[in-house]
Amino acid sequence: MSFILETQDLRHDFKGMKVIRGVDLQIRQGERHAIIGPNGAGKTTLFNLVTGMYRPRHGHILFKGQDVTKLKPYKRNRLGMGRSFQITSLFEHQTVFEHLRLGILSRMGVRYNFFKPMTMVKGLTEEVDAMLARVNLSEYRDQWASLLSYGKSRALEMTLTMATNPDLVLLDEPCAGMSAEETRNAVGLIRELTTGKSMIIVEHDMDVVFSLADRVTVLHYGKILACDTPSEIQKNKDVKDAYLGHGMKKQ
Amino acid sequence: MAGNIKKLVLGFILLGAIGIAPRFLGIISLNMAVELAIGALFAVSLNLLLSYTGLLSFGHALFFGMGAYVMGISITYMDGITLIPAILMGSLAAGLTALIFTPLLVRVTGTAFSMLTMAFGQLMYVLCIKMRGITGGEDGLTLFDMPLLSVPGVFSLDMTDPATLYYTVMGVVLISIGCMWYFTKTPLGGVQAGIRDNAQRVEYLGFHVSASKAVIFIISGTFAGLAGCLAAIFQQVISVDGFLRINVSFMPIMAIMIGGLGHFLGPVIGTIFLMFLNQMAMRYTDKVELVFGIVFIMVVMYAPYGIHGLWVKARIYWGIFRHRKGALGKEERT
Amino acid sequence: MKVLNVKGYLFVLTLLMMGLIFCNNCIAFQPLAGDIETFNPSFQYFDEDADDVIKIGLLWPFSGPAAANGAIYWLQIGWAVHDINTQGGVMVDGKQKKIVLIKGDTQMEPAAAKRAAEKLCLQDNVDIIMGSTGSHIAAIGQNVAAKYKKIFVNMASYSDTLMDQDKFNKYTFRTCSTTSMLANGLAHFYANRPEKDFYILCQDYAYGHEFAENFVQALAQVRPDARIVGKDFHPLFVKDFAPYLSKIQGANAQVIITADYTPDSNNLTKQWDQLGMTIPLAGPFVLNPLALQSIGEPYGKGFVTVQSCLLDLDKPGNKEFALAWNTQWKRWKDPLYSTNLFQWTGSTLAQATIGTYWLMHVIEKAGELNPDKIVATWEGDQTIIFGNLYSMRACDHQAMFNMHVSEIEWPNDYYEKSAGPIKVTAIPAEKIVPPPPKGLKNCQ
Amino acid sequence: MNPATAMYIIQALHGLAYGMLLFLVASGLTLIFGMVGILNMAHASLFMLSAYLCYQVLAFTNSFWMSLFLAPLITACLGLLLERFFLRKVQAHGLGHIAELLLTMGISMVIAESVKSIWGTESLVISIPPSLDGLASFAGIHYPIYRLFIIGLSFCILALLVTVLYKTKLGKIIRATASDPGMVSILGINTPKVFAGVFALGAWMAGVAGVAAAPMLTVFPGLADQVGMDAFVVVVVGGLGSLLGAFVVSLTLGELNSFGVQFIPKLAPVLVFGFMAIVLSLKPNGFFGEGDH
Repeated sequence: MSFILETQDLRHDFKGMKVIRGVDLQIRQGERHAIIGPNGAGKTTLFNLVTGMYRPRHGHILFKGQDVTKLKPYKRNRLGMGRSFQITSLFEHQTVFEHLRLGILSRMGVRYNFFKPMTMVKGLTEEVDAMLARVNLSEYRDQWASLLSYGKSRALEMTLTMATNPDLVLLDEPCAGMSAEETRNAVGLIRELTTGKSMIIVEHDMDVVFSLADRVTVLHYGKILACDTPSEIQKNKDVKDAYLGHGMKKQ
Repeated sequence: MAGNIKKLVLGFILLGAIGIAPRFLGIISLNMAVELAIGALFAVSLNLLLSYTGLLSFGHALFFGMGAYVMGISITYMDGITLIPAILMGSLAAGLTALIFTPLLVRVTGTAFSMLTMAFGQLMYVLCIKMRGITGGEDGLTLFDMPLLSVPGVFSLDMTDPATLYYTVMGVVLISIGCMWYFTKTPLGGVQAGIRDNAQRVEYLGFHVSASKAVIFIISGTFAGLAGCLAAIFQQVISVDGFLRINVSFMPIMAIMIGGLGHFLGPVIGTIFLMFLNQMAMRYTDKVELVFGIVFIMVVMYAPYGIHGLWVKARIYWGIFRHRKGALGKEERT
Repeated sequence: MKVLNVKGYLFVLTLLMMGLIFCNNCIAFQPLAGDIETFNPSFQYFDEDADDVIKIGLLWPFSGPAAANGAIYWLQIGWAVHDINTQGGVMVDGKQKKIVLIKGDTQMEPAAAKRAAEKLCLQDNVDIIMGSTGSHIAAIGQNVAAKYKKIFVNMASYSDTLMDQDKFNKYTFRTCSTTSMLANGLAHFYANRPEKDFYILCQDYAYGHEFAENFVQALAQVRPDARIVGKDFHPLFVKDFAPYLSKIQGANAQVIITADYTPDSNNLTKQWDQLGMTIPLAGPFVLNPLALQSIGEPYGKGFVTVQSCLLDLDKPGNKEFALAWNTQWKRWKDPLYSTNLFQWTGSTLAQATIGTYWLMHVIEKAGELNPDKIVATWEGDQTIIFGNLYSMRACDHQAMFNMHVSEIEWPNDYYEKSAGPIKVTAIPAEKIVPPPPKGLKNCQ
Repeated sequence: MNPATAMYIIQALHGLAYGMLLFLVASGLTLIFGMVGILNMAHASLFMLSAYLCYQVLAFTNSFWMSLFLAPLITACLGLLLERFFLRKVQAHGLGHIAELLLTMGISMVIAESVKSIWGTESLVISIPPSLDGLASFAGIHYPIYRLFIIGLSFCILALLVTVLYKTKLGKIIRATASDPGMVSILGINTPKVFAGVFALGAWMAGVAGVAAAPMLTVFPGLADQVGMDAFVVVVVGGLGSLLGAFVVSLTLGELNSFGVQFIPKLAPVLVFGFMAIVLSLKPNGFFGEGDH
């Protein structure tokens, strides 16, 4: 089986504090993979290492068989890796339409053109509108992103990530802070958008994790504790200890 | 659509006014208009960085001066050169300077960017004084024998004639500002706005932020250089004080702030306001700086988005006022 | 009643006729003959719209960071204008015309300077423009003035290159000295002095370099055995001169030659004193009562100053001027003009006064305000003001006059808390005025 | 003593004296930036104003020590007012440093013009107080007492500052407020008061520097620009908000200045900005800067 993403003995530290202590992660082509773990397990750091925000102190990251350890985020994106952000990361002074337009531009590879106005780039407006319709954001087309409701801005966040049409999507707590209904909608949206793609999701909401994921990796103190199907993970004793025991001891 | 037509008509009226102005204005007003236009071009080029990319440059005079000096030097030391190649050399040199500095500048943002640009600007200022053999030191270069703006056999314009200078400068400035406006509508312009709001996100969308910034920086520098060339043609003396001093960098920032941050034509409004303020202050008092200081304080305190911000606010209040009036009217009727 | 009226009419007419006949001789103004006691630089108002006046535009920084400089020239020129106006004015076109001053504020910025010059020429329609501190500003001023055929009198910019082939035009005159004249004057003074080891400390810009070069050249001619033991050019507006001064102490110099002006000259003097130095300073601006007062006794005794005029207070003419000036400035209350600086009537404070008197003499001689007539009259003109002879070189419009150099002493009769000149050496003009610039048509 | 050694010592002392004076100005600036995030363009104007106040107090009381006490106090009060009635309001606009920059620049213009109207444009006569006048001699080297006094005074203030910031509870509060004002405010500490206090402290230090500089430098309306630019460079190169950075770079700049004059005078004008450009090119946030504000 071919892996779309593979990390080999990944290590990272902040000022000597070891956060990732040798992680070997393997994501299969087309699977939905969840990463869970108690607070401080290093989930977000691992995420940032994979997407290129930090450069790991040690180890390699292979994406589609290519070593991307030293590549900048924009290059990883061009290879087909997209990510969303835990804290909604949008453009304050731009409309919903303009957001997706930027994503589509990137997908089309129109990046440095300053001779042709955007209205004249072939198929651009149509594609954006189609995408808006697909995720039910058409009615907010010309509204500023900063004025959207929380649920809608999260939806825009995810749609924007998908606008560049990545093969592997990394979603960082897409459902954090949502109400039950919003979460249901979000999960639906994720399903809809990631059909046929590989996906890594970091999430605290176990319902989301177990309803979405094909496989689950449990991270604990910067190491992989277990990696298996959701049902196996639920039975795993180490995982229970890590979550509950840890909590018990503290109390 | 109606709004667009309104804007178009307004634009044509403005264009017409600019076209026939020399018939009504004296030389002084004409020259003031020229100075204004140059200042506006310079400020708009900076605004491309400030309002559209979120980069506050304290050293934009570097490019302004670079354009002027390279043009001046080529006229002084190259016999028989006409103005067009000299201007082209000037603006391209400014663009080239931007290109040279970009590897250092694109890495930084915020305060660090401002400081680094200021350092380079000041360094150029002292270097220009030091290289007095070429630049004429503080005395500067004099271009009293201004070559003609000509294409042999096609046309030839005398830049020492106020009306000709006026039309030429207005033409160049309008086209340049038009180019920059057009630029904000292109894909790179879109990327630029994205960088201003959230550079990290743009990077994760697959755009090379540093390279995009570099292109924008070079475009802005080139137009600043062009403004410098025009200013040199207008003043006929290129001196470090007039082109490279830190005040030269500050003036367009003031213009942008007063005109309205975030608006494309804010700097134009700001430049007009500053010029007007300077004239008024000079007429009534010797304490011009005091007036400027108080105005700056007032603007920041009470109109943080400048004149454009005030205008928007006024329109909102006007809307509320009309709405209330309308509501009242309805109430009375019922 | 009727008879009386006719008689009275005749009487008045006769008086008027007599007046007209005498006018040609008696109305010509004399320096210091006017009502100078009523002069106060802070309260000078002119009716810019009046008819039959001579309008003079002043191109100086009247606002902005260099406003102090404009204020000093406003005072100097105002003095001469007040003096002349209270005598009735200048005889032009058969009428006595008063002088009106109009400010053209350069703000020490080239763009503003050009705007101001154009406003003076076109809107205020002045007859003459005077200016201008800063050689780049003066260059703009003289260019604009020539374009509109106005006389431009340079009273403040020393740069030698201002009148060279590129920048010279026939409507521009310079009544102040050039940098080279100051430098040559100082060098000639040291021809017969015991000191022979010199250290040069000048500002690192055109004026400082020009001064240093000319001094070295002239010194080599008049004093072949002199040595330049060191040369430093410091940036404008140095905060701390101590490193320079300690370096000079180590170089065994006997004199420090400096062309610095304020604030650099003040800082230099103060820090010279703080380091307990004994090597005297020499230069055009070292005699500054404010700086010398702040260093305490003996208030800069032994410094050497070079100035174009007005140093020699025993000279007839000069003495009266100094006396009038010194009684007058103490009456001014405006903080701009009430400091001790103004007891210094040296050339820096009065060269524009002299220039103004001279220009008005020339206008009277020309009898009209036609610029070409004024140019023709001024070229080669000679006049004596306050006991000194001034002549205008015809070919490049540079004023020629003697330079005065003096070692300053304390105590002296003139300054209370500052050393002042007692024995003054006059260096004749022919020794110090540089040859006319090459390439000027008229000069060949 | 060997003249060469004496030269090295004297130039080093010159560098130290000017560097420490610079540090007095720059430390206030960097302290304010570190705390409130404001790049105060009017800081140097406060410095200049204090020098003028020193002249005025001298004229009334004829005592240098009195002016060393009073002038910085007045400056600090002024700083307090500026923070309370101007900067705090502008910070609420959320326009970032460009608005504060424009505001403080406006304030500096107003101060400069007021100074001109009150005291005129010529330089003021301020002599070194008799008790500190003259030269001190040791091992064949003569050095002005006043400059030694400046060095001593600056070290005293540095020691005071370090003690307050790192040894007292107040210092702990100040440092905590600088790093996380929201958290500290939840803990029941009046953060605006802390901000205002730090601003006043910075202004007070500018005031002390102004009085110390008045007899040594020339007091005229351009003094603010003259020293302000250097202080600015120090703060930027040292790392905005870093007291250690300001200290190290002030001394470096002072020594660079004096030994630059001694050995490479031709490059003296380029040195400061060249130094700044090189450092910032290599370390955009300055020597001791931490990230971006």
